[in-house]
Amino acid sequence: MDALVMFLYDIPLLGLLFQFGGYVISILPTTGPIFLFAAAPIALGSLCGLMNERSGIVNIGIEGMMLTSAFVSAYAASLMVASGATVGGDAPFGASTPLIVGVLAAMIAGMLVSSLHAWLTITIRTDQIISGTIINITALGLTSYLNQILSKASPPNAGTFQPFIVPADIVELPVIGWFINAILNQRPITLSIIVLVIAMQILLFRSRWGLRTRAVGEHPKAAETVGIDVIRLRYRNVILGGIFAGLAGASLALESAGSFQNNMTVGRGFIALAALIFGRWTPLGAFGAAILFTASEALERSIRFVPPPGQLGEIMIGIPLQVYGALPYLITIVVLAGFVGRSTAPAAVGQPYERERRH
Amino acid sequence: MTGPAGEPTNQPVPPAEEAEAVEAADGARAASALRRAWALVVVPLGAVILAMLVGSIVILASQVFIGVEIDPTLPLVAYWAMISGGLGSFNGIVETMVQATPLVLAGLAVGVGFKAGLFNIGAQGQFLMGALAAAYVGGQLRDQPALVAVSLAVAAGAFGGLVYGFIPGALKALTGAHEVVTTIMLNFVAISISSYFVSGPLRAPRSPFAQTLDVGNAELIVLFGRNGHVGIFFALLAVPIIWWLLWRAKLGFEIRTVGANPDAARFAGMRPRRLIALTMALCGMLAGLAGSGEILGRVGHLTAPYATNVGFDAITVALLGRANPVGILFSALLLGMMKAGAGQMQIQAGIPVEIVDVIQGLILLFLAAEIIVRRLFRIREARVGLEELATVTRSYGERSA
Amino acid sequence: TGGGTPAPATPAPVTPAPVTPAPATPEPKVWKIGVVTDVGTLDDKNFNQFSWEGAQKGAAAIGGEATAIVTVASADYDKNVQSFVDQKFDIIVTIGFALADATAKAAKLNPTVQFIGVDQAPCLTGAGDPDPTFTDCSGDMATLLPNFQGLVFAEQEPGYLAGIAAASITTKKVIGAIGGAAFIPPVVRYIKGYINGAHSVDPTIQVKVAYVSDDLGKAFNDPAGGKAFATQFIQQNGVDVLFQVAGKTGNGVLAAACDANIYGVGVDVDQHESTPETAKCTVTSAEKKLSIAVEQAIMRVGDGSAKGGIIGNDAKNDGIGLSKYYEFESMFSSDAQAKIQAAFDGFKAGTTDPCAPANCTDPFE
Amino acid sequence: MTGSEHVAAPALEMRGITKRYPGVLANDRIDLDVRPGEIHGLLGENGAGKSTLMNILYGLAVPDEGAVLLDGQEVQIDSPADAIRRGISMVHQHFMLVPVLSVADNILLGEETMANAIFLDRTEAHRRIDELAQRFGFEIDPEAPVGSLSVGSQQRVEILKALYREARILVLDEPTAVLTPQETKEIFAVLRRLAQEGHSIVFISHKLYEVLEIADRITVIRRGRVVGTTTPAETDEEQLAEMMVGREVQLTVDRGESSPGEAVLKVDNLVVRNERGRETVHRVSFEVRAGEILGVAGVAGNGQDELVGAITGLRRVASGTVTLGGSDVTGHSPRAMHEAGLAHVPGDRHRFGMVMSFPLTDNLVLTDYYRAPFARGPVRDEAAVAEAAIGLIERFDVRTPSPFAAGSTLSGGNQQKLVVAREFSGDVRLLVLDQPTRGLDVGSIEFIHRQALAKRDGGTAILLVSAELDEVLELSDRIAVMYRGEIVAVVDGRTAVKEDIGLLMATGGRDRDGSPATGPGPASTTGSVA
Ligand SMILES: Nc1ncnc2c1ncn2[C@@H]1O[C@H](COP(=O)(O)OP(=O)(O)OP(=O)(O)O)[C@@H](O)[C@H]1O
Ligand SMILES: Nc1ncnc2c1ncn2[C@@H]1O[C@H](COP(=O)(O)OP(=O)(O)OP(=O)(O)O)[C@@H](O)[C@H]1O
Ligand SMILES: [Mg+2]
Ligand SMILES: [Mg+2]
Repeated sequence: MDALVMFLYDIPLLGLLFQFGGYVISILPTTGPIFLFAAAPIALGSLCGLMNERSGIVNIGIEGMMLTSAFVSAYAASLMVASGATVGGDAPFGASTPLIVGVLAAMIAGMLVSSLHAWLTITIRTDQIISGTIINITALGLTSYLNQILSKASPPNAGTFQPFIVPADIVELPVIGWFINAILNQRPITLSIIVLVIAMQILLFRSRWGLRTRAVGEHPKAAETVGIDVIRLRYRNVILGGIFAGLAGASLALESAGSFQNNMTVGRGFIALAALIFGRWTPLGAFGAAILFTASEALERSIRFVPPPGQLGEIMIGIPLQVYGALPYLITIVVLAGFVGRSTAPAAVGQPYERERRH
Repeated sequence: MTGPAGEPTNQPVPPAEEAEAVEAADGARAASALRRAWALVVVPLGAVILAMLVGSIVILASQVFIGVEIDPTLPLVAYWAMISGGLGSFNGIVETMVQATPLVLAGLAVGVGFKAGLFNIGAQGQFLMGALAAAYVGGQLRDQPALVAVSLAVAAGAFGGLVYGFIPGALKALTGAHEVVTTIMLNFVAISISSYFVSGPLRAPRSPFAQTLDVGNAELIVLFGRNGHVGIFFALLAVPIIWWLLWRAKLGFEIRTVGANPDAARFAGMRPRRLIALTMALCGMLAGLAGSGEILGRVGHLTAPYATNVGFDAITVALLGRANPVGILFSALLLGMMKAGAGQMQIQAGIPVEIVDVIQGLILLFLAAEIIVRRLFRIREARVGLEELATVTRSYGERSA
Repeated sequence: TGGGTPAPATPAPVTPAPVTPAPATPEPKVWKIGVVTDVGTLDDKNFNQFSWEGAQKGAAAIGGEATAIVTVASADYDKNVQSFVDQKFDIIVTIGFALADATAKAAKLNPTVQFIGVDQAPCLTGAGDPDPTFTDCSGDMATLLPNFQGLVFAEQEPGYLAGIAAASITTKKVIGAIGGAAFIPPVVRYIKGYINGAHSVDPTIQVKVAYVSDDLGKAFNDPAGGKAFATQFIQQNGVDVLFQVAGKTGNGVLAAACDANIYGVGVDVDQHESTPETAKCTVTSAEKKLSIAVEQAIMRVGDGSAKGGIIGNDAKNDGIGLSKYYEFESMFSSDAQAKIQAAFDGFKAGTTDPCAPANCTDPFE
Repeated sequence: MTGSEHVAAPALEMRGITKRYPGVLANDRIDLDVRPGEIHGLLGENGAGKSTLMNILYGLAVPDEGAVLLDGQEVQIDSPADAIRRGISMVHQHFMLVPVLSVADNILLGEETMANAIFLDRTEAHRRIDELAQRFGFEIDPEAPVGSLSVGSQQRVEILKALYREARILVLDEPTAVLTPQETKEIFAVLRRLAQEGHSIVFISHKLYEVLEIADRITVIRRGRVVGTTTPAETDEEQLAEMMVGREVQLTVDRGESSPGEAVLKVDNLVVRNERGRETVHRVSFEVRAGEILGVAGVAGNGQDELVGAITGLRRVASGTVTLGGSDVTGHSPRAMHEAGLAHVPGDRHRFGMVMSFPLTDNLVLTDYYRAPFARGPVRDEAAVAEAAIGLIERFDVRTPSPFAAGSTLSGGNQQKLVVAREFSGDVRLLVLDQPTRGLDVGSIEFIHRQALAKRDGGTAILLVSAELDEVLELSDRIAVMYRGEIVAVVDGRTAVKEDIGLLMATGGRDRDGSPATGPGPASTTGSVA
């Protein structure tokens, strides 16, 4: 066995690939659990983008939506604590009242910001990219502004959700134990992403809502002529999409720190957009892309923490760390450019839909 | 030869303008130019006013949040401090111009893109690459004669931006990859690139922190006031040059045609793909110039985390200026004033500096929802927006170019 | 320049600088104190915040008001300092090494204004100008810029103490430290001191070190990212004590430590108190008393005793220290506690060098 | 024909419908009634207002005045959903299909078969579609993505979509425009059967003979007004044409004698592919001589667009050669073609012909902006542009308040005149006219036709591509018939018989079992005038 491995590793060039494969497998158990945690806000952001773009609305404002939700969730939770609600407790996931209120508030905030996007793009028919830009700029400014003002009063911290603890005998299972642990040893919003992605995938391709949404995103006029209310469907999808952005924000604020920091999304909303494109506008694809992006980050760290041995190690350490940091963005460009399979947006994305209405 | 003169079709309802139709061509041209200019200015102006109003509501409301007693004059104090900080003294005015300089150039980088039907969200990255190239060349030539050092460093900055703008342009031209997404991604990549070079190969020897070598003689000389560096004139010059390019030069005609109707451009024998790549390169060059101006005129070196928001402010500037070079100049001055006065505002009113971003976002919001502005100010002027934006978004969902 | 042990206090400045008004003024003077932050926010649980708190306390102590300008762009340092000068402020506090040159320039141009630079030890030429090439650092700040107090901190000292603490409670003999970004000198000093401290207890202890990112947002402002980073760090390196030097990203690091049931060591302030959500695994914190240092510098201006030059904050003036252990007290054996005390006393006496064997300044060697 | 002549309350009645668009009165107090079981033909020129009227019925447009009555009851139809609920279905003039969705999904969209409240029942959907297709004798794969189907099959999907909804009132807006005669026959059979089952059908077409064949009654609209309603028994093509156009139709125009010179354009074995990579022009060869008009007749979608694109440089040539004035210009850019003496009036003037937001001046130099006198070096000469533009506007009688007005302010006819003015001016060796009079009124058509003939007489070679057979017959010296990407015949324009050409267009000169038809002229690919 070892001889075989050695043989494979020594093949010129191809051997490097085997070494790389071996390295990846060797680090999986230790890096696996963070994939999902780090990917969840991104994948949730992608689902928000999906709800928009599948129904024909460009959304580059995911970042701003997430940021607003993160702020609102932290602030709402903090208000609850200040008004005397109990923190901690024995509820599953440590879900105290403030935390639950925080999540709900984040979802509402996400929907509110999305409503603005919907109104601007659907009713006002303003340029959809500009609408997203407005949301990003205003969200960053407003949350930072308010955070600055509110932090003067040192608002109390609501704490964070707690992870689900996988029973030790399951974690100890050979081969799959780590995998089960990687998936299940998570906080509630992170855990929910698995359910949400699968549900969205099925709904998009198997349900009436999904069929209609796809039709509206590809050819709204055709949808209108078979009696589908394009405007209403777009409104509904864009606003509901805000829920996902809200969850993403809540995950950032209430699953890691329990508080808000200015610009705490640090570009995750854009990575979410990238994942959506990379995943070809499907929930599973976007989720996979989010995992891939976080995996590439994890790989970068891994190379620093436990460099691979031998020739591969020399090469990988030789590569500037910044290359790994830039990888998700580069991959997205490559995919979008069609160098490795093309990814095209729903046909009607970006075009405002106009219909005559009785006044 | 019988024309269709006597053949009314579909009994056209005579439009009101038809009555005053036949005027001398020149007169009509002048009048319509004036009307167009007014139509161009009135909505942005209204949007700025509304944004300031809503901004003051935000300031007032935030007092409620923290439970201090409400001071209704606070917004006035804040705005007054901001305006007097930016315009109230000679030094303030110079600072406004210094702040406006990169905004003009980067605003043009976004605005020229709009004219070609391209949404250049990548001015930020192009700015950084320009800054990096200028810092590198400036640092290398720090002991050369000033003229040589400055011109080469500026050229390097322009070139750095140009290359970085060309990449998404060429990608769009060759593969149809939409520039909105690629430039967003490239902005992040630019952070990695500059951080790699500044903390690695280009790090100044003996420097305790990650920064490049000081640019020495490549520094832009200060012509007036405390810091009125010569870069201000680059920006001021760029405005008429770009205006001339867009409205008087063949290339500008081609750029505008591609922006307004890429198919017609192809029909007319232009080469849309080449023009797209070229325009993005030009945009990148302008943003790169902005970056070199900041490094050579203000900072003297590039630091590893280089905090700036120029690329995103540029979007506001370009939209507020309606992609018109003159409009961009004035929008940049407005934003420059807000930035120059922001310090004063923080000192005198204690308002967090982020209110500037809030106002910026609100300006864009009211520009986008101009219907609100029209209703409130009772403006009836026809929509004079950025038609080319239609090309931008249309292409988002289109199969490749 | 940027670090090491501070220069010993030099004698009184020669330059006659009628800096502070005569104490005989009948009306109590209301001091105007301006604070220019580094890029970031006022509540960054880091430099900006603690310096700002110190400025406020100092203002209260000498009868004045403190006002802050938050810097948003790297090109704006000069402008923001100048804003306070223009507004005729008496004392201007600038925060962060990146503002050193801007502050030095302003101090030279405005000899009647008092400047306090946090974490600043500018490289001055003989003429008193900052040398951007770091070649001629011959200028003596104390004489050239008597109105400029450069506050520097011996982060390596609390780092060293934290290292001893960590080494005393590790069972695996593998401990870790996570810094925000490798190019921020104070961060590096903390960590180098930590390594040296740990090795002073047991040279065989492995100290794993990693820096989060080159992107400042991710390095110091991203708790979720910090948590992911630290989780993996803990998993792959098998550390059982983890020292965070990464601002708010570091709060995520502590959260990861708590989740992984290992011990965390806080930074800058007593994090057991300041971030209660991770108190349950924060055994102690490496403190540098930024707030007090700034407050004292302002008070020196207030009572007219301020002298220019670099003012070190270290064990000698109790400018650094290790926080209380709270419920973890029992984990630290009396032997361990004695070692920590001995190191502290060694710093005071100049017999213990926190910068040996690992050099404190450059993370890139 | 089949109509049932019993007198019943009209299934559909539209009363005094008026609809204004900016500058156009699209419908002017239109009355229309359709009886149960009736096929009602709706005739009118382009832009007469037929689609507008039907869009109002279907809830896609809102009338300014007037009422819609179903079975004598006044109803308000606000949206297509309303219309569908009331039993109205419509096959639109332009495909309303989602290309990436399957046939089944397209047909069921809006009326989905559900397994439960949320999920679709695909098996049931297939069953129903198969059943429906069988009932009407259509062959269709429910799983195929619609985008991969031929135009004819797509039209069948459209019709199935309408049939699936079991509407009482079925509107078909030019359903036959893209169909072959065989396909048309199939659909006519379906329509007759539906009528017999009691459905009311509104059938829109430009093609007089089709309407005469299928309709029970015929209503003619002209410029937004009803000219009259008649029955096939009472009328004939001539009379209908006169009603449509508003004056006696001149079937022959004095086109004068042509004196063809040497060949200017030679196309040899040209192969072109469409956007999806399908070969839509197969080894086509022909030539156009100086001073002659070669008309290309054919049902839309038989490769004409690709042919024109390849000749004008807008499309890539897969193989074969294009020779202009003796030199090989295969694959040359539009600019190179233009410089070699080609002018082109494009079929889609909004897409290619002009830039709507630009002033007329710029639009008038769109293809010549780059050279003297409109530019010197890299600089444009605005004065020269304005001067030339003002001259052209006058010469071609483009109606505009100012030469600096935006192109979008012109009416359709004037927009086309602007394009014509630009392309007809200057020294043109080869003029490609693609649907030059689509959507224009009679006056404009006449003007453009005269200009084209004048150009021909000046020695220009003209390639005329038009879906209007009458136009081709009226102008061409020779007529090439295009069918499924091939030129199946070239005949003399003066002696050509309309019916024969129509048959060639429909069948390619082969009858159904593929044997050569006894059409006029040999089906050679390099024909010359007999
Ligand atoms: N949405 C619209 N906005 C403005 N004008 C319109 C609109 N729709 C139609 N028109 C105008 O109304 C008139 C009638 O158009 P309509 O489409 O009803 O004609 P049609 O008889 O169906 O012609 P065709 O045979 O070409 O289909 C035309 O002048 C057209 O330009
Ligand atoms: N689909 C449309 N959308 C918007 N405006 C339209 C549309 N169709 C026509 N118009 C406008 O309506 C006006 C009249 O158009 P139309 O083409 O019906 O003119 P017309 O009187 O028929 O002239 P012509 O004989 O030259 O075609 C023009 O100003 C035109 O811009
Ligand atoms: Mg029609
Ligand atoms: Mg017309």
